[in-house]
Amino acid sequence: MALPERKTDIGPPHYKQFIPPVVEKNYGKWKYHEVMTPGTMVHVGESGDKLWTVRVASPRILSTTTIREICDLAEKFCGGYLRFTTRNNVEFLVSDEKNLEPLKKELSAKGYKMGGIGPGITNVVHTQGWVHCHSACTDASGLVKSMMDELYEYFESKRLPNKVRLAVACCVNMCGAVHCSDIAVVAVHTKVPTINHENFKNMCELPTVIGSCPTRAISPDPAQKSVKINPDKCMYCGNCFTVCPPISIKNPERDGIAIVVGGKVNSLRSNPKFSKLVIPYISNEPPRWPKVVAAIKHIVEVYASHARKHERIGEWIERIGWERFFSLTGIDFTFQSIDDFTFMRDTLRTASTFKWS
Amino acid sequence: MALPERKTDIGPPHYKQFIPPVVEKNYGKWKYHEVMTPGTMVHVGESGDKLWTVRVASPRILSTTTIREICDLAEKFCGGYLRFTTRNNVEFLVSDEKNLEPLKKELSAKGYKMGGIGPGITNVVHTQGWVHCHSACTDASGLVKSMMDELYEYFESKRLPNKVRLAVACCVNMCGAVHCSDIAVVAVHTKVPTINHENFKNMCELPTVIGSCPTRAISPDPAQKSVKINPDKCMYCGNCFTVCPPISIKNPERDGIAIVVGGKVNSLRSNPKFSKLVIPYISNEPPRWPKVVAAIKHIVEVYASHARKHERIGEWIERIGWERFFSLTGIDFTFQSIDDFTFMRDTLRTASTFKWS
Amino acid sequence: MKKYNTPLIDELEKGPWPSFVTEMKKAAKNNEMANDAVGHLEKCYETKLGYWKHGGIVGVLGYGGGIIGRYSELGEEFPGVAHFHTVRLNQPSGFFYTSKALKEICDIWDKYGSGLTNMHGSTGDLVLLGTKTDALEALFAEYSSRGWDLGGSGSDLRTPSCCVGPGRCEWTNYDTLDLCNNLTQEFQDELHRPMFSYKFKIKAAGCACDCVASIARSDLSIIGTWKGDIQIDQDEVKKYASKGMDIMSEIVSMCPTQCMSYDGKELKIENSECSRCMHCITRMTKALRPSGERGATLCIGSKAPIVVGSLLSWVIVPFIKLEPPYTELKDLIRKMWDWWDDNAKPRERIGEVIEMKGMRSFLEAIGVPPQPQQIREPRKDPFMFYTEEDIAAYKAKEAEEKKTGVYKF
Amino acid sequence: MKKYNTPLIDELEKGPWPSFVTEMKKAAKNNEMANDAVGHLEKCYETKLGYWKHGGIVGVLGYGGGIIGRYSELGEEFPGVAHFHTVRLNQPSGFFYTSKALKEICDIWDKYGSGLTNMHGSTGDLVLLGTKTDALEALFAEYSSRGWDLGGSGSDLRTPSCCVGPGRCEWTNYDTLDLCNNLTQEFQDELHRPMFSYKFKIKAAGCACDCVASIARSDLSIIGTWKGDIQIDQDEVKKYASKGMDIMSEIVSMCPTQCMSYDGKELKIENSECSRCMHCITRMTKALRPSGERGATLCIGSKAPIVVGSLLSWVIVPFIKLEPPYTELKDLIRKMWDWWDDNAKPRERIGEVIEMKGMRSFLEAIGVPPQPQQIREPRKDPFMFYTEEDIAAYKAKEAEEKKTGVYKF
Ligand code: SRM
Ligand code: SRM
Ligand code: SRM
Ligand code: SRM
Ligand code: SF4
Ligand code: SF4
Ligand code: SF4
Ligand code: SF4
Ligand code: SF4
Ligand code: SF4
Ligand code: SF4
Ligand code: SF4
Repeated sequence: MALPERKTDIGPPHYKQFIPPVVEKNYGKWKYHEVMTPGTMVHVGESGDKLWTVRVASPRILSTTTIREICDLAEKFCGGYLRFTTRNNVEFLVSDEKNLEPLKKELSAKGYKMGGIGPGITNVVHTQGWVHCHSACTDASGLVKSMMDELYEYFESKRLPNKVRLAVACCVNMCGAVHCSDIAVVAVHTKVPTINHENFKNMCELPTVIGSCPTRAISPDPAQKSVKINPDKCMYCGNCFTVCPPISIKNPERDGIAIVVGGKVNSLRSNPKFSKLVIPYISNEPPRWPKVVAAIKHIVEVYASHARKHERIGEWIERIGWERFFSLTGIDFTFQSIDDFTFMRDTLRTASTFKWS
Repeated sequence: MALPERKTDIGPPHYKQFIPPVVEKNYGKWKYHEVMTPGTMVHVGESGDKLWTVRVASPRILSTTTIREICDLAEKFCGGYLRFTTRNNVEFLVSDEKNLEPLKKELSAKGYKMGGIGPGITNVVHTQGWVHCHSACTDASGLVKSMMDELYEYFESKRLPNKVRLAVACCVNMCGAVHCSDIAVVAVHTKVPTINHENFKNMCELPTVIGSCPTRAISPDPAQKSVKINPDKCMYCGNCFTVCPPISIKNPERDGIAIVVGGKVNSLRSNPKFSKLVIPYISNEPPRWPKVVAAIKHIVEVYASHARKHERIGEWIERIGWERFFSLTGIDFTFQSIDDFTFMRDTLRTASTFKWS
Repeated sequence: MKKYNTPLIDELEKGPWPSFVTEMKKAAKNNEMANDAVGHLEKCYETKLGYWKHGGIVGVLGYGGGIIGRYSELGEEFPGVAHFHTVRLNQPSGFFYTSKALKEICDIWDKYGSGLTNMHGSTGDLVLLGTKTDALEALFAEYSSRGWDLGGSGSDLRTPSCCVGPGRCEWTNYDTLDLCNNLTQEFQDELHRPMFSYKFKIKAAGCACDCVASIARSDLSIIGTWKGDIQIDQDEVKKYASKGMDIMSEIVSMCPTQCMSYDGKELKIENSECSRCMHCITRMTKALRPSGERGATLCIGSKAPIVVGSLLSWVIVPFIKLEPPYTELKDLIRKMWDWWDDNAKPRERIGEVIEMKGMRSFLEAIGVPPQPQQIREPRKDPFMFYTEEDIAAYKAKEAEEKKTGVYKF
Repeated sequence: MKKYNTPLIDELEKGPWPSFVTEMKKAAKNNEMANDAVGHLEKCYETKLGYWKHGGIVGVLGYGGGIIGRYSELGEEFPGVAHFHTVRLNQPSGFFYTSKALKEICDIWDKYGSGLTNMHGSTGDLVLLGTKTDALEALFAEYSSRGWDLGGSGSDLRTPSCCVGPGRCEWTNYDTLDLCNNLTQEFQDELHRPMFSYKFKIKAAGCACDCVASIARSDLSIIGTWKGDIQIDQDEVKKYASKGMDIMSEIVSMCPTQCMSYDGKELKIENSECSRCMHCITRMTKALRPSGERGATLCIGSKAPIVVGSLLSWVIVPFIKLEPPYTELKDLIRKMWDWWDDNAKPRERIGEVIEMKGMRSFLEAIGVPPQPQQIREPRKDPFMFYTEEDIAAYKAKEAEEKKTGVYKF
């Protein structure tokens, strides 16, 4: 069968083709919204029109089978209209109130999970992991599944002082949101890479490899027409490996997971914040990463019982002080939490004012 | 006449020889103090004993003539006991209340200036300048004299929301307190140094000179057995000149004065703060530096009329925002105020939340 | 079709959260590639090692970006994933779809690929996971002929993304959906044909909530804001109070600029002090509304930690109006790219180059003056550069002052 | 004696603030050196240039520090300042003097020098401004025989300094005067004979007011603090209130940890939340008093901007008791110097070396464990170093957890 004629540089289809009539009509003229349940909210236009949204959890990896099933539901209850969120949930866009409850009924019947709206825990921004990335030192989707099974109540029903944004990255490239999340996990290497000098000359560019190292640990090794790595300066980021295949850094027994907390993206109340390192190493334990999951749940619970309403984790910690965060959570404070990278100076304490614990 | 025998490594005389009996008696057992006037305070011991302090302004450069005069006063009213402060004022230590008023009377009769205690302006921490330092690109003592003449009322009587600490440095070595003062002036060069290549080899150490440059602007010049300076990277700090005499950087017409504000040393309320650059350049105008003086007075007055009680200048500015400081003072915001040095990243704004002016 | 025994990943089919393993197995039912992907993943879990090789350069004719080449070291053992390339389809603004469009995407994907997708990738693309090199041209012909184009990858403009904005949000300050679509169309060439020194990402959020994480995850962050006052509906305020909201502790005392006051009846805002952080508005959406001129703040440079630590975007243009055809913004973007081009080493993001060369060089190149809104605080050290013009200007000002007798600091 | 015409600096004899020019002229009356210093200074004001040469190395026998060599380029024109060296006399703790001692200092100085002084230098020394090389030995013999020694200069321990503390302040948490004197005596060799890679300064403040600016101006900052509760005398609180203090706005709302409350009658403090900032205490000194264990916080590294920007000292030891003979502190100082010695390049201050080598290397060398009190916030990037021992320890912990079934994070 002959192929249709290819086009180039046409860009994506115009989104207006895909928005329901009620959105078309109230476009840019929304008045307010109400969160009805963690899985349902309604937006009201200045016209008085209403748009109901039912948000459903997604594993992000979707088979065409499931996508078709979702489409069928959208056709049955939403005139075929749906959207995805910036955190990869599915949103059914209901224009006719009559369809709201039936949709929700059928969704639960089919085992779909509704939630993620408001001050709780929504989907986890994450990355490829072993499913698809060469750089992965753990699996992202597996970690997300394990975490969300444990934190599920905060998605579906239980509320928190504010949103808690989670992220997972399978290497320090941190595709996604780890660097600015309330709680995030990043997989790390802990051993100096090894180099296959044979292949180096044909596969790698010397300047690029040297420039790739954040700590200037790499220097030329003219003898071997390759490079050498200073083990005292290397902190195993793997960037040299990213730019040069003959360098390998993976190590099943040593690769591990670090946990960072206190990040934030929006500017409400306080400025956006980076996540900070609190647990430097937990062994990489597929398929369920029990300790990682337990640690995250523990932090969420301490936050839930101590923070003020509307405080994000980072805002709560800045109010009580990091020393208090460590004492409240009982997390060991390690040398890894003391910044020794280029910008350490603005992270060290320059005042005799702090709490004893 | 024969010299007495020299001793070495004896250290300073023990201070206990120099403290008045009332201090000896109440040593470490003070209960409270009261500020009576900007020039007088009384400290009360748990014993009930009282020690009156009369603080007198000093130009810091004192002739032996004046020191003797001060000593005579101390003998007459203080049993010979006096001290100097960490900001170079003289403090007469009065143990007998009877002597307080007579001392003050004689001080004013002799033209001594009493003040500097409490929320106002006290002596200026400063440096050698043309009086004694080879590195000076202005005179420190002259600037201090010109400033304090203008701000005198804040020393002697007028009160401010809190202490305003001033400092002057005659070059960016910043001997003294410029880097952490409420308002400070530092003299700066604005032209790339020139090098006398002849003398370089005998007078300078290549690695030291190259290492002295904060911006790595200096590189070897093998041809001349000397160094060369990259004009695009040089920001005229003069550190190369400090370590290598054949390098000269002084320029009477171009050397100027920069003004920094918002620094603080103590940890009350907020952490210690560095001073920040607000006026990048004012021509060096001895003997009275009229514009420098006017700028400082202007900043003090805007602070006085806007800050809350107990707020230091830096605390006031952080509450209202730097954008508001610039609009309230009407000071032009220049590129020089935007950090482009190593640690710029933590000074730039990373949120869309600010005031329009 | 080979049946794999997968005890480890089967563990991930248990529990309430939807399982990606179940999804992979669904696809595996009638797809060789997906089936081998399942076995391949179990192997990773078993050995705690990944087996993907560095991405080779694969793509479609005339494009440099859009496909991530992916090959397994275990091609023999798992032939279905010997080639397993990713196709990045450029999502429509706001991730809106109709079932019809989505089903069409599925049909084509089942024909040429693994039947596995990511809805969506972190940058925003509709990611199709796993196809073979020889399928790429046909696949592209089918998608493009039906109106779908590829997204970005490599050193090019990455697929722009935005929040739902006017499509379903009362707080947006400009048309995020249209801007995102318009810029994507404007810069098709830069998006498909890598010509930059590294990637460049654009994300557009309608307000400071930043629901698309633009300030943290895009080289150019566009964040909606307004210039007028916050309008207050006091009746609605009363309703919030009567419904049990503690307005003092939840709103007034959490205002970062402390510009609100509440006497138990009336809520007041000192608008000149407001930094437009959105806290109060989001908590009392029925009572509070921004007013006046609408537009956005432009910030530059955010990125992940490699090489010198993560960056959040820096404010460069405090306020810009955003209305079609967005000429001013487009000109600015082109100037940014030119400067970046002139100054970057390979694999240097624009934020990293600004750190190297200084904000002044960048701002002058794009023609934006220095403004205190661009900084959190002024520089702390005395190591300033002055151009000859700077000094001349300061001297001229002083000469002027000598005449007028009035200082302009 | 040559009479100089000094129109420019004469301007600086006008106005209320005491004039240094007047002081110089007083000294000039009967001192050639001072007289030429006056003319020399006028010349600087005239030409807007300094004429001092780089300091040559001069000193007294057996010492490397204490004298700053200073020569003028205009030795011909102003012979009195051809040599014009500075003598740094080590001040007594707290700058306490008797008139007798001071007059003796003056007598000697008039005999050998310019009669000009700085009371005091920024580091703390009693600075004698301007003498000749050949006068140094005699001058030193006279001073030392009367109990005065030189202070530091060059790459040595600089003259330690302290606040008045127990001598006249109700807030001191340890004996600043004794500690300063004791350390100065203990480290005489390090103070007089430069053996470091650069200068090292010590300043001791009795409380967080830091009246000697230790956190900003000393490599080792010693700042007094306490461990117990703040005791409140409610009657005195009432008196402050009745005298017109607005306790809510001036005290409670300015408390950085928000740990105070006041109901118009009683003032309360949640002591476990207090960071001991001293604000409330300084404003209500009659009502509030620290209690319990006293000691200090040790901070390291502050300095001026050259080379990589100013540093404020970093907390390394949250709490240390300070009682004679201060053995623990002295041992720590020696370990700091050893580590500095092993790791510094020439002209690197200890703070700069810590930035290069990392806080861990330093803390391990001085035997101090990591504590959250040392940081404002944890690291932001994932670029961590792990020793083999670290990993072993983490693994051991996990093995333990597997046994007990309880996690220790
Ligand atoms: C649907 C979505 C935008 C989209 O185009 O897809 C969205 C939609 C809404 N956001 Fe958002 N936000 C969405 C991602 C985000 C993100 C981005 C992210 O998480 O990566 C942020 C920044 C997170 C951060 O700061 O780290 C975000 C920070 C907010 C905030 C600020 C929360 C706070 O810190 O106080 C609000 C205000 C609020 O919660 O009242 C908000 C409010 C809202 C509102 C109420 C806006 C409105 O009136 O419609 C929407 C529903 C509330 C909800 O979901 O709880 N949205 N929101 C995204 C849903 C993701 C999901 O599936 O759960
Ligand atoms: C005499 C002196 C100590 C000495 O050993 O010489 C001293 C003495 C006192 N200081 Fe101080 N301070 C002295 C330099 C400092 C410094 C150091 C400096 O300025 O270089 C500071 C840090 C400045 C800074 O933070 O930038 C300093 C920050 C304070 C503070 C905190 C002020 C604030 O920010 O709130 C207090 C508390 C107060 O003012 O109530 C204080 C309080 C006091 C008290 C009330 C302590 C007491 O109970 O005796 C003393 C008299 C008050 C006064 O002078 O206003 N002292 N005080 C110094 C006098 C310098 C002078 O001649 O004026
Ligand atoms: C697919 C995706 C993760 C996901 O599961 O969603 C992804 C996957 C990869 N990213 Fe990413 N990045 C993806 C979003 C991000 C984000 C988040 C974002 O865009 O909002 C970031 C952080 C923000 C940023 O851009 O800094 C991100 C920061 C990186 C970096 C670090 C770049 C840096 O300058 O720090 C690398 C390293 C590199 O470029 O070599 C990288 C490299 C990669 C590579 C190409 C690794 C490689 O060399 O092969 C990954 C390909 C995996 C694969 O086989 O498909 N990826 N990458 C995301 C793109 C999907 C899409 O187009 O929608
Ligand atoms: C005399 C004094 C200024 C004053 O008028 O009080 C002074 C004077 C000089 N300082 Fe200083 N410094 C003086 C206190 C300081 C301080 C303040 C302090 O100690 O509290 C600092 C800032 C804090 C610090 O140590 O960083 C200071 C930071 C410097 C620097 C920069 C050091 C750095 O690491 O950044 C230099 C440059 C150098 O060492 O070559 C310097 C160098 C110098 C030299 C030796 C310049 C030179 O190479 O000849 C000056 C000699 C002037 C002269 O002819 O007497 N001086 N110097 C102070 C010492 C008097 C005393 O002993 O009491
Ligand atoms: S985070 Fe690392 S491993 Fe994970 S997808 Fe991105 S580049 Fe690949
Ligand atoms: S892993 Fe990172 S730190 Fe180590 S050599 Fe490679 S690039 Fe450098
Ligand atoms: S600041 Fe500079 S010029 Fe002034 S005394 Fe110190 S080193 Fe000399
Ligand atoms: S003046 Fe400063 S910046 Fe310029 S070359 Fe010398 S050391 Fe470097
Ligand atoms: S960013 Fe603002 S405008 Fe956009 S969806 Fe979120 S809340 Fe609405
Ligand atoms: S938007 Fe933010 S800053 Fe403005 S009034 Fe509301 S809470 Fe305050
Ligand atoms: S630092 Fe503290 S103890 Fe020392 S004088 Fe100042 S207030 Fe008193
Ligand atoms: S000392 Fe400071 S922190 Fe402690 S109660 Fe007083 S004001 Fe608050």
